[in-house]
Amino acid sequence: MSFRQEIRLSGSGGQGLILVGKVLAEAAAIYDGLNATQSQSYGPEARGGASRSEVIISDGDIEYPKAENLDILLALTQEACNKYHKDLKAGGILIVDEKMVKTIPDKDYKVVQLPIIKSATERLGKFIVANIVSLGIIVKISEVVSEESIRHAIKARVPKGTEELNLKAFDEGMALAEEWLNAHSG
Amino acid sequence: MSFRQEIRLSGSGGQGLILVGKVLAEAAAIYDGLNATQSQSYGPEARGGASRSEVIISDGDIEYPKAENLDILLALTQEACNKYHKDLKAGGILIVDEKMVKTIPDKDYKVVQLPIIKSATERLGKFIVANIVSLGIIVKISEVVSEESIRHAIKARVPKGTEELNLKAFDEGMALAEEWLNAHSG
Amino acid sequence: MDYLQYLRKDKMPHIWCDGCGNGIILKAIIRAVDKLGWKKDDIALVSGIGCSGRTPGYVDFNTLHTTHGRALSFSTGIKLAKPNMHLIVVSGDGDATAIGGNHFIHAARRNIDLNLIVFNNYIYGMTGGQASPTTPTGKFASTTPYGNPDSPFHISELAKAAGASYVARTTTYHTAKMDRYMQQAFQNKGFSVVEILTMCPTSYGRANKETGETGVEMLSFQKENSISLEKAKEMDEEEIKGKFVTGVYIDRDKPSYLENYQEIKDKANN
Amino acid sequence: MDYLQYLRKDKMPHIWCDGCGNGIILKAIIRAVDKLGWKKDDIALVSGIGCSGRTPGYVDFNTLHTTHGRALSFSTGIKLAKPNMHLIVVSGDGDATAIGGNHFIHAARRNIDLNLIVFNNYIYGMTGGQASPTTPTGKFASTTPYGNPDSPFHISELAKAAGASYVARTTTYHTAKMDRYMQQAFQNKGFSVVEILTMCPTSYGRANKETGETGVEMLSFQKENSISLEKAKEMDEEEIKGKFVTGVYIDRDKPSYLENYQEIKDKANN
Amino acid sequence: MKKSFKVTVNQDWCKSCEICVEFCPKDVFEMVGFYSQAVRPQDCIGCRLCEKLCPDFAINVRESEPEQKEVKT
Amino acid sequence: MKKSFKVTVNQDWCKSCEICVEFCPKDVFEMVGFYSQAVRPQDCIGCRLCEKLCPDFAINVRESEPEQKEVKT
Amino acid sequence: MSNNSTAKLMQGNVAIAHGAIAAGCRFFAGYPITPSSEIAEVLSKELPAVDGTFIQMEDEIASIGAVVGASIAGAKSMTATSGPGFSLKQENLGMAVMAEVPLVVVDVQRGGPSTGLPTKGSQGDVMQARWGTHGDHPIIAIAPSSVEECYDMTIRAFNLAEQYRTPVIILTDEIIAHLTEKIEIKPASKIELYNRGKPNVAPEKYLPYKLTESGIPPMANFGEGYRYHITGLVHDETGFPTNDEKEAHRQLMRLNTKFDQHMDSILDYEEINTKNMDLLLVSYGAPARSAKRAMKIMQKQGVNAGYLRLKTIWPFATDKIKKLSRKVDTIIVPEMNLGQIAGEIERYIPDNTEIIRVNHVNGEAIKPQEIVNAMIKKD
Amino acid sequence: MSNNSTAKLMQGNVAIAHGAIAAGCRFFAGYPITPSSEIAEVLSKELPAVDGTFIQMEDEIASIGAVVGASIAGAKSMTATSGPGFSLKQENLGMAVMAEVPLVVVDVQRGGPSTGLPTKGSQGDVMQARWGTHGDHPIIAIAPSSVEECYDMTIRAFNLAEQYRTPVIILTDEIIAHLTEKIEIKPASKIELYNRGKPNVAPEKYLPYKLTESGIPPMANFGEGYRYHITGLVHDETGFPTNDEKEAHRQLMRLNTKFDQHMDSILDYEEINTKNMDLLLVSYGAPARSAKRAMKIMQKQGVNAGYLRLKTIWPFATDKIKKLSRKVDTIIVPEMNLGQIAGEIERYIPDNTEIIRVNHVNGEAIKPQEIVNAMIKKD
Ligand SMILES: Cc1ncc(C[n+]2csc(CCOP(=O)(O)OP(=O)(O)O)c2C)c(N)n1
Ligand SMILES: Cc1ncc(C[n+]2csc(CCOP(=O)(O)OP(=O)(O)O)c2C)c(N)n1
Ligand code: SF4
Ligand code: SF4
Ligand code: SF4
Ligand code: SF4
Ligand code: SF4
Ligand code: SF4
Ligand SMILES: [Mg+2]
Ligand SMILES: [Mg+2]
Repeated sequence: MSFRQEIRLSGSGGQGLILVGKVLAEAAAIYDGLNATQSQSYGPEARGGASRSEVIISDGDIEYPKAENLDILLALTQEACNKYHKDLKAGGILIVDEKMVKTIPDKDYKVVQLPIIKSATERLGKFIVANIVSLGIIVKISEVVSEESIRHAIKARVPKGTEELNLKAFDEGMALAEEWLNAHSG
Repeated sequence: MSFRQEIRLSGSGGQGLILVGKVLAEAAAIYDGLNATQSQSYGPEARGGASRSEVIISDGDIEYPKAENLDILLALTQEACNKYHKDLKAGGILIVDEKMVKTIPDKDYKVVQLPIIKSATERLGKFIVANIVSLGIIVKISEVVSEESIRHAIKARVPKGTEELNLKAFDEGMALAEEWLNAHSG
Repeated sequence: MDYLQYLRKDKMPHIWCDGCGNGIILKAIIRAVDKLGWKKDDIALVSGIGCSGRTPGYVDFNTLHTTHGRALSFSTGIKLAKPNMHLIVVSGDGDATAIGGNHFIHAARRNIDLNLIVFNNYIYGMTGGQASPTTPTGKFASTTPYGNPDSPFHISELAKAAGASYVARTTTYHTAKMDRYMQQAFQNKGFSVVEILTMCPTSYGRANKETGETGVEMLSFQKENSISLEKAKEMDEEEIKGKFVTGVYIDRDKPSYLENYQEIKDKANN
Repeated sequence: MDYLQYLRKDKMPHIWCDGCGNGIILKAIIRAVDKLGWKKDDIALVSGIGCSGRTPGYVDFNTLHTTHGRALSFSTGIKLAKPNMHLIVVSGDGDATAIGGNHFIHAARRNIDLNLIVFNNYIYGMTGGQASPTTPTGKFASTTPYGNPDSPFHISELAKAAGASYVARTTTYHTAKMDRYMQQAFQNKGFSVVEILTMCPTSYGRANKETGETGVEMLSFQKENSISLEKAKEMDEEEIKGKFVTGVYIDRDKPSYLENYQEIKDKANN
Repeated sequence: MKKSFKVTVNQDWCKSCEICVEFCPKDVFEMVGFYSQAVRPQDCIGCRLCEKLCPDFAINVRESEPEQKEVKT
Repeated sequence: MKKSFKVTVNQDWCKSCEICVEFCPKDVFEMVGFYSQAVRPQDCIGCRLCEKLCPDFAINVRESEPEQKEVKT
Repeated sequence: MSNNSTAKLMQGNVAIAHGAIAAGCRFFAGYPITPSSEIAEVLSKELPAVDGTFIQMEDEIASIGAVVGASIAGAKSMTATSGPGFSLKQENLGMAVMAEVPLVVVDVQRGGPSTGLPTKGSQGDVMQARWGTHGDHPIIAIAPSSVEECYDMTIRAFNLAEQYRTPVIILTDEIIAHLTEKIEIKPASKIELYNRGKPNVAPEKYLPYKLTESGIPPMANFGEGYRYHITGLVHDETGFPTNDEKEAHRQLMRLNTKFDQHMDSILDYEEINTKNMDLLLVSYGAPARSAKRAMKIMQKQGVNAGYLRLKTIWPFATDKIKKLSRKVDTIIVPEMNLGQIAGEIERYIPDNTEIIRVNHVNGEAIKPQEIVNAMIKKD
Repeated sequence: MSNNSTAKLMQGNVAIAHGAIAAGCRFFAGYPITPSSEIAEVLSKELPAVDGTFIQMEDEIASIGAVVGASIAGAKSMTATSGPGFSLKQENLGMAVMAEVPLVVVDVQRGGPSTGLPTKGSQGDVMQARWGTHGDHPIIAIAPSSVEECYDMTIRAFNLAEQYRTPVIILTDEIIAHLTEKIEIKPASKIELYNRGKPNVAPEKYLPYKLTESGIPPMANFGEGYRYHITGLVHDETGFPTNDEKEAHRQLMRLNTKFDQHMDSILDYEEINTKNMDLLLVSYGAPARSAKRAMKIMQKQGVNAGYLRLKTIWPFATDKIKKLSRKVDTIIVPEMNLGQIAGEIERYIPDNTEIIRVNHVNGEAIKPQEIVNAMIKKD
């Protein structure tokens, strides 16, 4: 069987996670020549409550487009983390915001705790780019898509005029992840 | 097989033939203890065009409630006569208004031509009672229901206040038929 | 005036009852079309279901007999797909304001370029005389055996409040006014309504003899019980009661839906 | 004022967005109920579908969330079957006047004893911000990317023309008026409409920033751009443009449907 | 010069509603048998009310050639 | 005798819309962290605008026991 | 001449109206449409006389809406219509199914599709009655074949609606609706009436959609002390919407299977000579009368024909069909449609049993002889 | 990194909107409803740019009414909705069927019945698409399983509508509608478009409902010189209503059988490994993706599974099912409903072929493993 990566981006409505999913999928499918699907779950509670966006990336056909066994879970709220961590496979990567997610499930995951929202608000001055910061982290840590592709995809998908800010946010995420990798390597 | 009489009352809308059908059915079913059904065909053209009301009378169950093979056909217009006479069985009775129906199909029917409308308008002063005049004729000639029953049914079914007029019309029909029978007997 | 050139002669005589007012309205429609010189190929005459809905069958235009109450919806599609066609929509009081009430107020709101002629006979003629939203309170119908407990719509006021740019009201008796209003309506850009009080002797007349039983009586009643808007303004409510107030309820300049949508197209192409 | 006794506390906090005006209206409803001393068991609160349609879920009455646009129909049945119940119907601008427009005008025509509160936010909030029949011309919505080509309804004028006996209009900012109108509406026999301009920052505000983007801004805009009917009478059309005219549009004595139908029952029993 | 008119009733289409009989200002029509007939066409003033009011497209009013009368001077 | 009021904000229900902050005539509220708080309750005049305008049922205004002041004669 | 005082001559539609009154119907909301209008007309007269309410609504959607509302408020309620109106009622019919509100909808079938043949008989809405609204759902539909059954089955329809908290459809047709024949009106004392099961717990304990053993939760009426929430959204036992997949599954499965354990009392049919037959006639509504006649003709001709008349159309008499179809190699199904019930039968019969369809869609009644001929042709 | 320029990442609903434009759709009337609204939103932007018209109507009934009208006037037209709106459209959908007006209706299925689960996927309207309107009638319904198919099948839907003078339903579901994936947009030159057959006789000779050999009469557009009459009443060849039983029969039978001789070009399916299989998977729409995965898993496990994906749902692929079902003793049918297509399959398969249903109605997608498990459980 060909390779299949399942990524879930979770948090609360309004955090722009659907966009991140689409950017990831676009990078993989359009620029990296892989296959990718992105889907999300809406709910009557979507406006306030938990929100989730899923990306499947594969070099083969993606028949079932929903995640069954996550390789990567991004959780930007504690609620999301609690709700979804059990879908993460053993050895999977759990990426959380270190402020928002305080209780980390005690399982066989690679846990990446980083100041995502803080970086976005303090270093970049915009809460809303936390999503793209997260994207930088995911890409750096998982290498599911190439850096070049993801930059193309960001430029193609973010609102006109915000490209630079978002690329900066992406770099910020990459840098955070790099630090983390350095600290956890060897 | 038990006895089954099929009677079709035809003419144009507004001649009150549905009422006649119901009176006949009521006489048979309620007062004579037989079974009877009455049905009619409506059409978008009903208001102006041909109208038809059917009565089936039987001493057994009436499964199929539409006429297949008429025993009696009343036709108050030429159009109705042309359209329906072919449903009359060989030897059946065709009752027509002598003014309205000039062309009589040349088949093996017992044809009863009588001045129905003329009697109603001239002798009784009301065009609308031509229907009950016809009823008198049908009852006298066919004897499908008893005279007593039909009088009960008329009283029960015609609009309040018109009972007398209608009973008179019925008598008028009986009388016309009697004459005809006398003329055609022996 | 040669009506026949506009009729499908093989479908005549029509099957409306004797004394029914619908034929009088149809004639007025034909006169207006003739007067304005519209080409038959360019006209779509659309109806819902009801006795009024027999109209399209008799005229030699592009004709469409839709579902009950929906004539304005179908017509909206035709007009938007072929803006150069003239749309005449005929509708009964039930068709236009009972089941079709929503399309009626929305066509008015949009001020879409359709011409609606309402055949208001106060009753559901076709289905055998049930009450309609215009049956006056207390009147009899087959579903109001004790007299109608309901209050009627004032169709023209409703059209005006909903946003129509041209609304006029008259009766089958007032043929000259019918001619004038019909022509004004047809020439108006936007949504035009001509509400016409018509006679249904078969269902309404028979059940409510006091306002006329036959076509003749009902026409006479229209003649005697109509007053103009101008006159009505000088009368108090009590005096107006039971009168049918005729006239032009509104005639205003207002961009039509087609004009507005053209702007959208222009924007989309920049 | 203890709102909590009327709420289903386990359903709170509600999930309307921050800055959404719906909660302000719900509070006013509760105050009116409390003021009039209605018993919770005797109240049915009925909605269609939409953000306004979340209201029934939060209040401890007999509550019914019907299909989109049909709240008035269901309520008509409840009221006729149990005339002693108090019927409060909540409906969005789309629910009440788009898909539900027909029931709206007919409830008004009948003058049936229901109290309709229209949550008018100029948009389809729940489905993500499509235009509604009250979206002003030129404004943006997810289905009017070039600005709305359509003309809006004036809900209160429409209710009046259709026959409602009590119609008033205000905004979420004007809480005192809301209280007064709501109480008058609830006490009126017949069909009562209170149209309230409310804020949908999420869908309408975000797309039309010039009239306020957040709840706060939209409330301020309401405050600054509302004028009373009395004042409006002294102004010309140009001046009124863009203003929201509040006040009691009609308050008339008119037999209600229930009263009329009681007469029918009396006749039927004679 | 008095205009004169030809008033015809198409009896195949006439439904005998009697509207023409009732509303013609010059009393031109009468019911003859079941159908209306223009029995006094010479009285017609060409107002066309009958034509407009006949619901059945059964009446036709046409201007005839004007009568040629000698003008007396 | 000045009336005094107890103004409370239920932070579990507050959605931070800032309506109270903006519209209280006496400027009683301020955003503290994510939520509104009645920071100057002593200024409250009991107009209840905040209570009526808070869309989230998060504000409660109650009259406190009136302050007992000695009347100087 | 004997005048049996309990016998009356009555039209099918009139019998439905009177049957409704006898069943305790006290609310009717409708919109006129041929060939159903007589039902409304009679009830506009009769209901106010029994302190009930008749209201003519603005359309069919509003009519069924009002009926759902009235039933929620405790009144036994009904509406009547024909094809075009039945199509319009589908959305709110689904709402009643989902909210489990008892009510009766009469569909007097006329020729379709669309405006079709408004004054002629048909059975074209049989599958629509089952599948007309969106989403999976159960439904009860019954079909009278005589005027007497119009009366009796209307009473039964109300009983079924109340017993099983469900809309019940009376699928009649123009032929039966406009047929006038003799009917014996049972005295009230002989009519068994059912009323919805009311909660017997304290209001705060009441679960309007409880997963009860019977599958049918008790139903409180509005205004009687049980304040609860009703919605067309998928809801949990409390009636409030849920998005929880397990809860949604539980409730939707209860809803969809709630008739299963009650099949014996819901299903109703007339069976003649099905013990040892060579051929089976299956029919319902007006054509069933012709089928019965055809059976007699066939028997006279030496064909040992059996007869099954479906009085309950939905839920479908699956087991009965399975059993009977194994006895014969031919089933004749006369219907005034293009074989809607024949298609359903097809699902359950063995490969070697053949179905002969006798179908009309042009408004003409099916004659007994046509059915007989269909058999002969096959031979 | 390679950027294939014709590949795009697109959401299913967006693909339907763009597919419509590519198909020549120039009129859309709709009413918003989750999960279909994106289709309207995209078209409100795109249509005026190609001189087309988007209009948001007051409700779903008016929307399909306008679409029928626009098509009659010559514009390729579409509307989109979900369950509740689809129920409301049924009456006018029947009118379009009867009047034989080409148009496309998208039903993005969500959980039902009633308001149901508005944001979750479902296939609960499959039988409704077939039987939702009153009266016997034929219909075409197709179901995409990928975003690319959303695009391609929308083009196909318009083509089928125009070729066969009929409404065509795109039965998609929330899962596919809101799925974003790669799609190859064919260049316009590679897209085959069909337009309705226009009359080639003089206007006075034109018979809009002619009993042609193909079963499909040519259709004149309004305003183009052919003045004719359109009605939802049963009509004769001229389009005018008729009550004549023979004429009515002829026209209704033509209508109901008009697809029969064109089945080969209407039916479309994807078949894998159905030559010599031990077990057959039949599916459509979103679950078909899981079924394909399940097939692969089964094959790995040594089960020789075949796969049939219905791209055309209606008319039903009767012959194909008959043929394939004779090769296997088990058919597994995963559907996001309670077995609507399984019920249809049941009609055509031999007694000894068993159907295993894998059903969800709670909005949850069907997982490939569930399908595999269903097989295992059976064993
Ligand atoms: C959906 C639907 N509901 C009901 C009907 C039955 N119906 C046909 S016409 C009509 C009313 C006719 O009244 P109106 O519109 O006033 O027209 P009139 O016959 O009086 O001219 C009704 C209720 C129908 N054809 N379709
Ligand atoms: C028959 C039907 N059509 C469409 C919808 C989708 N829908 C739900 S709410 C809504 C409109 C909401 O707008 P509005 O009534 O103004 O309420 P708001 O959300 O703004 O309070 C629509 C179109 C539906 N649920 N049912
Ligand atoms: S029933 Fe009434 S409206 Fe219909 S044709 Fe007869 S008179 Fe005219
Ligand atoms: S979308 Fe708009 S109307 Fe709906 S809850 Fe949010 S703010 Fe309120
Ligand atoms: S035109 Fe005038 S005067 Fe002449 S016949 Fe007609 S109504 Fe009478
Ligand atoms: S008005 Fe016309 S239909 Fe009536 S009587 Fe005169 S000619 Fe005949
Ligand atoms: S009651 Fe009035 S003064 Fe007091 S806090 Fe509220 S708004 Fe401010
Ligand atoms: S108004 Fe209410 S919800 Fe808004 S900030 Fe103040 S307390 Fe919070
Ligand atoms: Mg009418
Ligand atoms: Mg709104």
